[in-house]
Amino acid sequence: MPPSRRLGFAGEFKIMTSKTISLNQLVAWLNKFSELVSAQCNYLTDLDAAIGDADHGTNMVRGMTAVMNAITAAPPSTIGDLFKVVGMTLVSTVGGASGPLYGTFFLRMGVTSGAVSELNGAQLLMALNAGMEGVVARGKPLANDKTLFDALAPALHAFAISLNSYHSFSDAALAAQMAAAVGRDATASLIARKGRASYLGERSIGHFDPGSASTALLFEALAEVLSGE
Amino acid sequence: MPPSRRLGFAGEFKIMTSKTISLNQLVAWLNKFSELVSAQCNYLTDLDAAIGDADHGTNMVRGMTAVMNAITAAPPSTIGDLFKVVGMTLVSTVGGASGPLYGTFFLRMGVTSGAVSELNGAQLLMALNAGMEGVVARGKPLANDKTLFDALAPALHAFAISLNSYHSFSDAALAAQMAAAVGRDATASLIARKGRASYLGERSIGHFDPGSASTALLFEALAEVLSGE
Amino acid sequence: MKKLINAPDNLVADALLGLAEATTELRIDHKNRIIYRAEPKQKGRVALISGGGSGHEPLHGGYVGLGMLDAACAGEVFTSPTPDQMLAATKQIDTGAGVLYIVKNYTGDIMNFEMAAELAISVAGINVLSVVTNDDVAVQDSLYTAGRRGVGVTVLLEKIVGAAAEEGQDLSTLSTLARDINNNGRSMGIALTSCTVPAVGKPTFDLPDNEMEIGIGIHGEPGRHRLPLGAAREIAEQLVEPILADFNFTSRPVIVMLNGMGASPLIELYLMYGEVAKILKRSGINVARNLIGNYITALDMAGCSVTLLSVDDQMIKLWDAPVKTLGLRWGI
Amino acid sequence: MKKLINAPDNLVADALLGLAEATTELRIDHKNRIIYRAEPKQKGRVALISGGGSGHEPLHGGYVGLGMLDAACAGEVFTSPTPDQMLAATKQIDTGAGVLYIVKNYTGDIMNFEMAAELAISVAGINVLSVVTNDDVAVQDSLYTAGRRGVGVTVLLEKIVGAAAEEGQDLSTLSTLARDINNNGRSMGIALTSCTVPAVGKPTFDLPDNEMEIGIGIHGEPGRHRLPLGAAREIAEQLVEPILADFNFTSRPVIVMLNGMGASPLIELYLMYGEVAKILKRSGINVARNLIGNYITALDMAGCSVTLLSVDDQMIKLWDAPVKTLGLRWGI
Ligand SMILES: Nc1ncnc2c1ncn2[C@@H]1O[C@H](COP(=O)(O)OP(=O)(O)O)[C@@H](O)[C@H]1O
Ligand SMILES: Nc1ncnc2c1ncn2[C@@H]1O[C@H](COP(=O)(O)OP(=O)(O)O)[C@@H](O)[C@H]1O
Ligand SMILES: [Mg+2]
Ligand SMILES: [Mg+2]
Ligand SMILES: [Mg+2]
Ligand SMILES: [Mg+2]
Repeated sequence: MPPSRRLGFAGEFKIMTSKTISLNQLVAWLNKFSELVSAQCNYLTDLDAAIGDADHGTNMVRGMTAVMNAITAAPPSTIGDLFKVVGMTLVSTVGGASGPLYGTFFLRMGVTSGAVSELNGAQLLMALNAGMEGVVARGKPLANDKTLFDALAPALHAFAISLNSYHSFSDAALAAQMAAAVGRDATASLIARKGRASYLGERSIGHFDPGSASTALLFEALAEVLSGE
Repeated sequence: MPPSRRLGFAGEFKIMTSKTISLNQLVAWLNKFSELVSAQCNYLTDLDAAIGDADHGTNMVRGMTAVMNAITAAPPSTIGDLFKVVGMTLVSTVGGASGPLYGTFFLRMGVTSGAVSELNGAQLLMALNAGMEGVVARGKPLANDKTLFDALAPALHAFAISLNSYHSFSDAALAAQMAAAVGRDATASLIARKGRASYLGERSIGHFDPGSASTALLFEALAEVLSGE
Repeated sequence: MKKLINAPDNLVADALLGLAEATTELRIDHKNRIIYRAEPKQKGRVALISGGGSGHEPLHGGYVGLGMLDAACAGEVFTSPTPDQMLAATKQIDTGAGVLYIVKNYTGDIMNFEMAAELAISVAGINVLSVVTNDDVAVQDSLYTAGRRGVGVTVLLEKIVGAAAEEGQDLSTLSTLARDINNNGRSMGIALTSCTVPAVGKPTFDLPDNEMEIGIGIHGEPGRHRLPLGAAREIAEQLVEPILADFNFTSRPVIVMLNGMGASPLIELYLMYGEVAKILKRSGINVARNLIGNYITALDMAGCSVTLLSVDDQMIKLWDAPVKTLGLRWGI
Repeated sequence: MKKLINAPDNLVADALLGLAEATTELRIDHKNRIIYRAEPKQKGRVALISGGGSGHEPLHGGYVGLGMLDAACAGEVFTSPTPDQMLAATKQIDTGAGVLYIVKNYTGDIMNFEMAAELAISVAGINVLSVVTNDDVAVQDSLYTAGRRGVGVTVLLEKIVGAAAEEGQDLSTLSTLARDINNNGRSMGIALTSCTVPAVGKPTFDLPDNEMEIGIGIHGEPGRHRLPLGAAREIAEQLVEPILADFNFTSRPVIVMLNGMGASPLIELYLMYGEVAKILKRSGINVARNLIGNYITALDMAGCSVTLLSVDDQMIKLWDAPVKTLGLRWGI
């Protein structure tokens, strides 16, 4: 497995740094993500029922509802704070595998973003990559282990390549959304090697990984919020 | 409640004493009864499921199978012994309400019959009456309590009246069979006042009493074995 | 029907084989289906026998042991054992001080224990007294019915009277204590599903997905009526209110049993206990002790029952006394 | 879905309220969903924390008390608790001698306990070691999977290591003992029905009336394969054979647990124990102790599991030591 596949895009950043994404847009992203997991809670849980323990939807909804409550009650003033609150809230309210994974993802994004109120393309990509490195540190997923990493890694890869080709945020997010969806779909033919689904061995084949499906929603939310940027 | 209803026919016996029923015929009766409860096990249990605990069929089959095994293994040489073995076997193998009731019924029949190898009509009737008195002593059923007594009492009453009118064994048994069946059917409209069904109060209405149904089979068996006598 | 059994007809025999393997503290007469203490009670102490249909485990076999029963007679599923069994057990365990029969109020149990007692007294010359439990408030008590069913109080009675027997109290004192306990206890149960009697192979009653059966006993008998399936707090009302309407539990402390019917998981029983405790608190009832779990069951029925027993200091002391059985154990 | 609950989302909170009412020997932090001993362990003794998703009752809350755990963290149904909970519990109960985490091998549990341990060590300066149980032979153990699930051995480990902690053994000795126990234990389970996760409202998997699922865990995960519903003696083979194929249990005595999954009545568990005992006897395995009942469950799943633990004299001694929890009690 080439390193670039493992950690998204690890090449040099030649992408435009003029256009930025604001704190408010990032809040809108999280809000959209929260809406999507709520709307698709049963779908996520049904995927988990097939090869896991039937709680991925409720886990994500519980977490993202808490996140939105937290940042509504005390709106963070920097992007670093925003992502740290998101990460800490997910860690504290989700539990299971997805709590530490999504939690660490956002915590690392927060640390990398720092006390700023906007991120340019390069900065956003670096934050996302740091988040993914956190996921890898926590869960040790490899490509094709049939986990959320199989949606996350291609999404970041596509996002990076697109931004790197001087595409718009909007186009890059769309590329990421599509790559995540393709990655999610590709999990169906895999044997799970991490998480609960791995207990099933061959019987896990033919089912989508629930975490990859929620990750696809994360990039669907990003694409929606950035559309037109 | 008139005493004649309570204890069957208590009048004077003017009936013919010339014709008799043999030990072998009584064994055939028991054998037929055993066949009938086996064939109708589910029916009896279903009746018990509706207003009791769903075991009357299995109870009666267990008991009568043990009875037939016992009298086949060591054929009793007198009618008294036959009925005592039947009663003791039922008491020892059935349990529940029907064990002591049917058990006492046959034990008392055995004591009353004595060490004989045949019974005339008057003797058979006396034995049956003694059996019913045993049931009354054990379970204290009153008429219309919705128990097996509601089939037993009219059956004995009809048997006595028929024999008393110089009818044949065959006709008398047929009368008893019909009276038992009518008694059983009449239990459907009663509120149970004895046994498990009494817990249901009004909800017991509309269901046949399972014990009255097995008692109806007892007289069906008698009528079948005596047909032509 | 999905059960961990070999064949319906062998369920009781096979379960007794398992019980025999489970512990060296019990001795099982497989032929007569009697469960004894491996180490009999010391001479001169009154012995306690109970029994009944199988399917209520751990009742009664799981309550044989130090501080509770001396013997339990197992009938077929939901069918009273036969007089032969009780008679054999009586002869085996009497140490000369007499035997107390603990009988749940069902026509079959009453008649079979009665026949056994007649034979024990007349044929074997053993001093036998019987106490009948009839604590189920779901059943109308009247001269014109078989009366109330014996349910949860049976467990509490076996514990308390068992401890008193261990202390050396005599037969008539024990029988008075037992009657006193029965008079001061009340129970009520509900079912979410019917049980399935193995020999029948299908549920005893059909209960739609959105209904519960109120006032069930422990034999899959239909209850007194049906209600739409309620929240736990409503179910708790349905259980506790009829009990409080029937007996005044405010004057003395109570022992509460929140009993599962066999297929309700412990997490639900904990939760139900919380709801019941709330009602008791609000009603000014002081809970001295409690039991939460599957203590008197109805095969694979989902549901629960509540038993309240009004107790005095003496009963609490006996309750706290050491007990060592498969079903209840503490202090030893 | 027929359950004794108020609302699916309140199940865990409400069950903890019930648990709080059930006994004065536990203290419950409802906000953090932590169950503590009311009377903390004496100073200088290592404290034991476990926890996991709810729905396995009495695991883990029912094993808090003298001779077993010091605290249990309850997650949502089938969802690992969060690091905050473990961290709060760790700070609360450490007496200076350090804390041992007992973690079942699930990715979620591993990661959440790991985060808690990182924080406890770095932020609170508390000495924490973790032991992971992974005894489920139904799961293939390989570098390319999450490894075997932690199931029944967890109960036996909490008992034995709990007793050792009570004796005053130090953290590293306890963690070695715990690892030793885990290495010497194996489990296998089957389901007759799926459980229903309350928030989902329908069974996790469909299982036809004539089939059973072999190799299930405790979360309603589908097992490894299905077979036609068998007789108890065949089910016992399905449970015991894979265990014996995986580990040699003939060299030392064993502790056997015949565990119900939540909705299987005790009479069936007694029966299954008899079948399992037969196979063990035939295989030359010497049973030193046993447990039969619902000890580590999967909500309302019908089915059972078998756990074998190969023990030495020291472990048996610790097993026999007094324990006073809701789920296990003896010697006190
Ligand atoms: N080691 C791992 N690395 C990365 N992702 C993982 C790992 N283990 C599990 N996951 C992801 O977590 C998802 C399951 O999340 P969830 O159902 O919420 O937690 P749990 O499995 O504890 O019930 C899986 O679908 C998978 O995508
Ligand atoms: N007190 C009684 N007197 C006469 N018959 C009775 C009495 N109680 C019950 N029965 C009869 O017994 C039958 C039930 O028998 P069975 O189902 O075998 O025993 P159980 O009720 O113990 O399960 C009832 O249908 C009824 O006819
Ligand atoms: Mg899950
Ligand atoms: Mg019956
Ligand atoms: Mg019965
Ligand atoms: Mg989970």
